[in-house]
Amino acid sequence: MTETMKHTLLFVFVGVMILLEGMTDFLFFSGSWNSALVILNMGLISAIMAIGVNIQWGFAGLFNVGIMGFTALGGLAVVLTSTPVIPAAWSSGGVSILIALVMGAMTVAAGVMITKFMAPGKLRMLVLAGIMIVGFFVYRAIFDPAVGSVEAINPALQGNIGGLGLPVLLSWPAGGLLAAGAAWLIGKTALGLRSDYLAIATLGIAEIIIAVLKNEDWLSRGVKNVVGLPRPLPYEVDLQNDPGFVESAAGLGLDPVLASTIYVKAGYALMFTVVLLALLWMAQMALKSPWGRMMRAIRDNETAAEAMGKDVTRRHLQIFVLGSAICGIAGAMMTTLDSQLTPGTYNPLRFTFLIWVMVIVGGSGNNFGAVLGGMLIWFFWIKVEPMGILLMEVVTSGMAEGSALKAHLVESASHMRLFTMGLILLLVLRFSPRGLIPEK
Amino acid sequence: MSEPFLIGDCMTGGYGKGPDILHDCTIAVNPGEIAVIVGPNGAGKSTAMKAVFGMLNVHSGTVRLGGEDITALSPQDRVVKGMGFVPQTSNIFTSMTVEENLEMGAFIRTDDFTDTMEQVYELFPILRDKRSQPAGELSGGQRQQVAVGRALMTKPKVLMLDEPTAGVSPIVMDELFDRIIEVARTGLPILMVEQNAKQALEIADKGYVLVQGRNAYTGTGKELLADPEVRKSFLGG
Amino acid sequence: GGHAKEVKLGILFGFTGPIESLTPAMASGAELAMEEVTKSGKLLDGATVSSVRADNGCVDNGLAVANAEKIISEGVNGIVGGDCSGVTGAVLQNVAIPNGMVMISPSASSPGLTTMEDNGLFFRTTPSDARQGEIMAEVLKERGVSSIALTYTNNDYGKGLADSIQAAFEAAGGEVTIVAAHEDGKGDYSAEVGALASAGGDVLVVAGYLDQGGLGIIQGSLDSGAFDMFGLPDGMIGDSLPKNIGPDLNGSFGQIAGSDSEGSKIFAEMAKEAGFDGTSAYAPESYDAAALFLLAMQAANSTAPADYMGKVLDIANAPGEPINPGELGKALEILAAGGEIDYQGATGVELIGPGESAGSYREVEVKDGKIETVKFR
Amino acid sequence: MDLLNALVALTNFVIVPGLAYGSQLALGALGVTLIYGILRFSNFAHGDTMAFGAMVTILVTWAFQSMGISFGVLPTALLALPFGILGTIGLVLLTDRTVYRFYRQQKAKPVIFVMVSLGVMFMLNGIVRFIIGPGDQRFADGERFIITARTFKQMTGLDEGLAVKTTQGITVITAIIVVAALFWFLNKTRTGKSMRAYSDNEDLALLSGINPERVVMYTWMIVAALATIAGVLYGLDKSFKPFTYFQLLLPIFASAIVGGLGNPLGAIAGGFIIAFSEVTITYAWKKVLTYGLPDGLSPDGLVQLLSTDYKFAVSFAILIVVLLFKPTGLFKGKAV
Amino acid sequence: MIVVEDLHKHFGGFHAVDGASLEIAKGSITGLIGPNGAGKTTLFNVIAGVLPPTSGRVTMDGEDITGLPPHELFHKGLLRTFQIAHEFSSMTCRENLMMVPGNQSGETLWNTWFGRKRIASEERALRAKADEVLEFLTISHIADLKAGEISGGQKKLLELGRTMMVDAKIVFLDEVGAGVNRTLLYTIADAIKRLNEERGYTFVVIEHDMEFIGRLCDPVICMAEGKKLAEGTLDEIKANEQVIEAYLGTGLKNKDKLAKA
Ligand SMILES: Nc1ncnc2c1ncn2[C@@H]1O[C@H](COP(=O)(O)OP(=O)(O)OP(=O)(O)O)[C@@H](O)[C@H]1O
Ligand SMILES: Nc1ncnc2c1ncn2[C@@H]1O[C@H](COP(=O)(O)OP(=O)(O)OP(=O)(O)O)[C@@H](O)[C@H]1O
Ligand SMILES: CC(C)C[C@H](N)C(=O)O
Ligand SMILES: [Mg+2]
Ligand SMILES: [Mg+2]
Repeated sequence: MTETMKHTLLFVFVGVMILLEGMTDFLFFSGSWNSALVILNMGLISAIMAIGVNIQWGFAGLFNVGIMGFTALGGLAVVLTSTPVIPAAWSSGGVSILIALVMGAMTVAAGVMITKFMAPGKLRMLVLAGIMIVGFFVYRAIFDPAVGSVEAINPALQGNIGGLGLPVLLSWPAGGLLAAGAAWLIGKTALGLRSDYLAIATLGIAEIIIAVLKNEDWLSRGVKNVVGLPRPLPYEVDLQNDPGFVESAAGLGLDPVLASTIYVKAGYALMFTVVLLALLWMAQMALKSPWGRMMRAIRDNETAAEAMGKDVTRRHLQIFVLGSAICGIAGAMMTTLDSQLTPGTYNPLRFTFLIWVMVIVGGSGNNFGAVLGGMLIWFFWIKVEPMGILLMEVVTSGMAEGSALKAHLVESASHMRLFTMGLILLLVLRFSPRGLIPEK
Repeated sequence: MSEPFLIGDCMTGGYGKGPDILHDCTIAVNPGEIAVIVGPNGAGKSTAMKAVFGMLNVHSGTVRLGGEDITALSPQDRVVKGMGFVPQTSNIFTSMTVEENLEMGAFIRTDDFTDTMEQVYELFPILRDKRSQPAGELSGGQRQQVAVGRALMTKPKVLMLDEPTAGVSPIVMDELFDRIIEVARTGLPILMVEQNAKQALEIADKGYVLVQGRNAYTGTGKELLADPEVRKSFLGG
Repeated sequence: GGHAKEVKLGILFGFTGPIESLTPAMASGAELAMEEVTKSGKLLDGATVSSVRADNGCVDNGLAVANAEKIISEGVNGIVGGDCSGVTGAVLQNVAIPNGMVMISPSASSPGLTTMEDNGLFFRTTPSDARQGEIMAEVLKERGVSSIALTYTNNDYGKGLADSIQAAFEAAGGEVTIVAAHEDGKGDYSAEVGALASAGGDVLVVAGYLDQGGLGIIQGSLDSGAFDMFGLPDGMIGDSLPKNIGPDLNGSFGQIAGSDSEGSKIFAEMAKEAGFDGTSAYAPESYDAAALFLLAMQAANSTAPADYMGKVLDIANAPGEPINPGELGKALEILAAGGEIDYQGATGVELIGPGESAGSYREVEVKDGKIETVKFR
Repeated sequence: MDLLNALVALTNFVIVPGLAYGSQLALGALGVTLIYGILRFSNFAHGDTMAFGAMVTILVTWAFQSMGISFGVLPTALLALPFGILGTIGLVLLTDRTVYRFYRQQKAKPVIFVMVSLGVMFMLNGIVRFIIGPGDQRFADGERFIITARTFKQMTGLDEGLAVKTTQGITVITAIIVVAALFWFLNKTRTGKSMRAYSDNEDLALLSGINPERVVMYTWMIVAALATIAGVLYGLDKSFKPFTYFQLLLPIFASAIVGGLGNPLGAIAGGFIIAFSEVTITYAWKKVLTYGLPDGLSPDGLVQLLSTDYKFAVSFAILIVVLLFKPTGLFKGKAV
Repeated sequence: MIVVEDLHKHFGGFHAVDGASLEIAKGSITGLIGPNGAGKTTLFNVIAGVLPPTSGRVTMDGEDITGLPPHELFHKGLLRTFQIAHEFSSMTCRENLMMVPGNQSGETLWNTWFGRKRIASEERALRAKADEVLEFLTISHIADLKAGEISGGQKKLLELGRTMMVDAKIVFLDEVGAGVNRTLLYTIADAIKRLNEERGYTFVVIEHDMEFIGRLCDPVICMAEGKKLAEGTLDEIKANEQVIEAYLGTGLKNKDKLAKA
């Protein structure tokens, strides 16, 4: 069997799994097309995130463990672009908040300038400290009351500065831009770090981003969450009330509820696929070009690449920004799919490490591997619970009814989810330690 | 002819699943002898050394030490059997101090090794100055000295050196060769790969020329030096 | 119409994740009601009720939505859940509403859910935290507390609750010295305790979870002598708290949803018999959530969500025969006969306008290592 | 007097908890750093290994308690600790045999090891919850306090109390002993040196006659012991709950990194830096200042640099700042 | 062309380069010799921007290049090889060479998507060039092997090959000879000479092989303890007492013991 054949078969396998999910309720499958589409949709988003990570790690060897942060920023972008404008928020304090933020940024910039241009010494320390302290208090003096008044506006539902009221699809590129901007800032400061040091720094930055999202209520309501975000597709309920739709559904022999839910999900699937294919094509072209070669050289040996005239710092920054932007886009897509932003749900295990698992299992350095890993691991992530339960049923089938052990085993079945996930991960890595579709 | 002390006999093998690098390659050394392997880059000299040391799969041929077949032993067991090896690259513990590097050389020894260490320091005085500096901060030539010193610390029964003089200044190279002669004359067989081939063959009792994993020429050092073909193709004229 | 012989209720809780220690008892509570109904054999001509458990990770929207889809595809007739407000909102919007599925949550208490557009599909057996804040302030004032330090678990529940407590208490003339968030499941709460202690106050109000950060904060405060009196909202009420903390907790007080019904005691008994802890947080609410489903189905004589969703408020509220836990069989009979019931259940259920619990509370105090009800509000 | 009060308040709420928490983090970070230094990967299963060790210890403690065995004023768990360590050693050696060894032979890249350790983490996660359940377990017994706040106040007549828990005392003392022992072992013993040599250059260690499998085995054994000790001390001081042990992984890694990966000294320093930065940055200085300053000057506000919301953000920010100036941590760690 | 003025590089308290001043004439092939640890590599590293100097100044054609990053120096025509080979191990030998030339249009992301024609033709040229270099170094047969899997000497050759991919002004060679077969090394020497004569490259060569130095270099600079010890033709240097004592030595002492064999 040729390599290509094998790899195609792997994709076919994932496809078949998802189809089976829709078709049959044999074993751990649910036999629901809705369920299959839900898995597919998140799988597509995961695949996009995996491409983002793969670009950073597989192409350039950047160990970014801050994916969660960029995903969350993508989510924030959805709120900021697509929720309705709240004029009251802007008139009461929104403008002051902006001014305060600009002030803050200027203080920091001034600090950087001073460290750059003043000779080191006591005087510099004094001036620096002076600017920082004054800046901090001025900032707080403008910021705090403004935030107070914004947060006071209808706190149960709003209490934030609101959005721009733009079409929600625009928030996807916006998410990319927001993430890219953050990545640029982070990259400027932290990209000097190597391997696991960069990892923990990005992990920390991601935690900081989440902390800001959780605690700055004026921005996106903090932990109070933003629900009911607009979406690019019609609401199922509206479809169900649309006689035209009901009729055409009936024409296909579908009941309106099923037809509407599938219609919407399939719509998302289509959009996500388009984004995924576009990004995949772009990543693939880049990888196979001299650009990709340069990146691999940088990954292999930075010192030598630098000596061969490649601006390693700039390239690192470029790829960090790109990869993060892709994660931002995926984050915006995910929030759009959920129609809500809930900062409390961002945890590193799910939003960072799982993505890493996808990339490594798929085969780092290979875009198709990343996509495959994304789809496959997501499928398992969802499906390991029924698998765990199945496993428990098999294990306990021989035991006496009502035995304490059996009860305990069945009770613990849901904890078997992580166990099963670990098992699958270890098995895959055992049989293809370089990933399912390894780098060539 | 009696069995040599250490012999890699008709070895054929390569790295992992890759193609064979060595083809029926034989190298051997006797007590008190210096055997030198020369040959073009990529000929398989280092590979042959590693094969003798058990660091790669030889799927035909044997390695015998003092008449005993050691083909199946792991490298660390061969160390215990008295073999010492200085590889061509990454041959020092960069994060450990010079002195600790030497100590690690004596890892399998249970006796007092301060004398040996003293000897090494005499041989390479610069190491004494740098004894408590991490070896990774040394210059290229200094590292090479640490590496050889480390192998000497083992008090091996046979010493294998892969290009010990690469990057070493002439004065140190001379001293190194002097020392190698001395050591060899104590009865310790020495097997080395050298690109400073002329100097090396001058002190060699036996020389091998490897080309593409095969023995191309074998003879005494003098013979090889005298062979115009060998001189032209491998020794730089 | 064509009665299914089997009624399926989904239980969508965070069996893994930050509240994984609460959910087993909650699920057992819900299943207790199902079992009771099945045993009675009176639901829709002897239908059996089975539960379909699914995990939502408490904080994992993706998983929650996928699993909700899954259980719907397995043909559940209603979903008990979710538990945490975040995932509950996600599932409601993305799965329940599109599929026209009814959800009754036992524990999602965020005020935000009150106003969510739900097409009448969402109910909860726990009151919104907006109400609880007022009660807490009342309790504090009545006990002569003039200043409090306030800490909350950093999620929509904790934040919403803390906001409402602070607003109500300050409105009543009290002083809130500090409002500090804490994250659940973290390793160490010394920083929070230090800050709270420094701010001072007569009482430390802990709007958290009793086996999460809340416990850690109380333990830390007691150990370091920072506070010796605590105000405990619903998330902190449960037997495991005094058990874990010991006698030092005596005298602390708080409130939890529930009315002057004997329901809770009955439920606790029933739970004990069934082998789980009925006083565990939200276990009674879970029982009620499941019961409401089944009773509403009976009243509508249908298991289709569209049919029975309108009945939930009817059976939960007066007029009608009050129904306690253990009396589901009786209730089903009454309904079958066309009668009216006023389901009380384990928590004195009373649903108001948007389909959430009206919010009667019982004030409790820890006495001799036991949580005792002092008064109802 | 007031100054004394200020000092006591600070000690009680910052220094004592900081020391105890710092020791716990340091012990955890030591394990992480050893694995990183010698086996060259970031072991994400470490938190769950700690949980496993603590769990075994708890089970043995319960057995002891039911047999009526106790350790006087000290917690029985200390008696059970050796059993916990043995159990954990068994576990890690088993995982090494069945899982990690394969990748070592393949000479897999560190990131593969990291992913594999994630897999192990997931599985341990399941196993621990399966055996002991996801809930809180308390197993501390014996005398709870060395001194309570109340006794302290009575003894000294100060307004402020100072409480020191037995577990805090034990934690700090054990940490000191363990760390000293570890240093002696690594720097002075033959095995210790061979471990460092292996960590530096695997192939060359081979050429020095060091048996790599042995080194790996010793490493795992030491790590298992460290993990169990850290896990038990932590569980004694706070409480045992599988989920928290996973959460603990983050600050532990932060500690190991801030100190410099692979460097035991760094791990210890890192543990205390992270612990104290968490506790001090968000500390409200109001109380201390009120005592310390003359009456008229006592502050109205809380005098808090940052609210506790940003506790983690702050410790990470400190971490990042440290790394910006010292890119491989305070003590020059490794980078693979 | 290159002027180094009073350059210092300290590692902690250790002065690896300790006030070195030297000039490298345009169009010359300058040999740089000196005992191990004399600071030759460190000097290279400082000139090539890998290490920041503690103090001192480096100018190239009158322009101050002190502390410029290596990639900028590359574009100014300053190339170097590494004493310890720095190959791109997961790339093939050919790719190792093809990546070298700067300003490839395919290194711009935009072009990888929308300028693929141009890239393709550039690539063809690069490939031809790389093959030519490999041919020259007698290692055509390893063109498609991963650079991580070639012999130590081959890595050294590859290292040299990279500098041949572009038109450099000045090339610093750090012991290209160590580990390279002598016959080949002298061929390389001829090539260096040719590059020097035909294309006007300036070379600075660190080497411990006097024969190689002799064939190639004029002048020769000898460093010791971080400073310039002597400068002149190789014969002058060879006659210098200090150099002999510190560096060259007086040959084998144990020659007599060889008689036995
Ligand atoms: N990073 C470092 N830290 C401390 N000392 C260093 C460092 N790098 C080099 N040195 C010291 O600087 C001195 C000069 O080293 P350098 O590599 O320049 O020598 P060299 O002249 O190139 O020698 P060789 O001919 O052996 O390559 C050596 O003594 C070495 O120990
Ligand atoms: N790790 C490896 N994996 C696969 N192939 C290798 C590896 N190392 C070397 N080779 C191949 O084996 C052949 C012989 O290499 P070896 O290192 O033995 O050469 P050598 O004679 O020592 O050359 P040199 O004088 O350049 O050191 C080379 O062609 C090389 O491509
Ligand atoms: C189960 C509870 C802990 C849930 C909590 N009341 C919330 O709304 O998130
Ligand atoms: Mg070699
Ligand atoms: Mg050098």
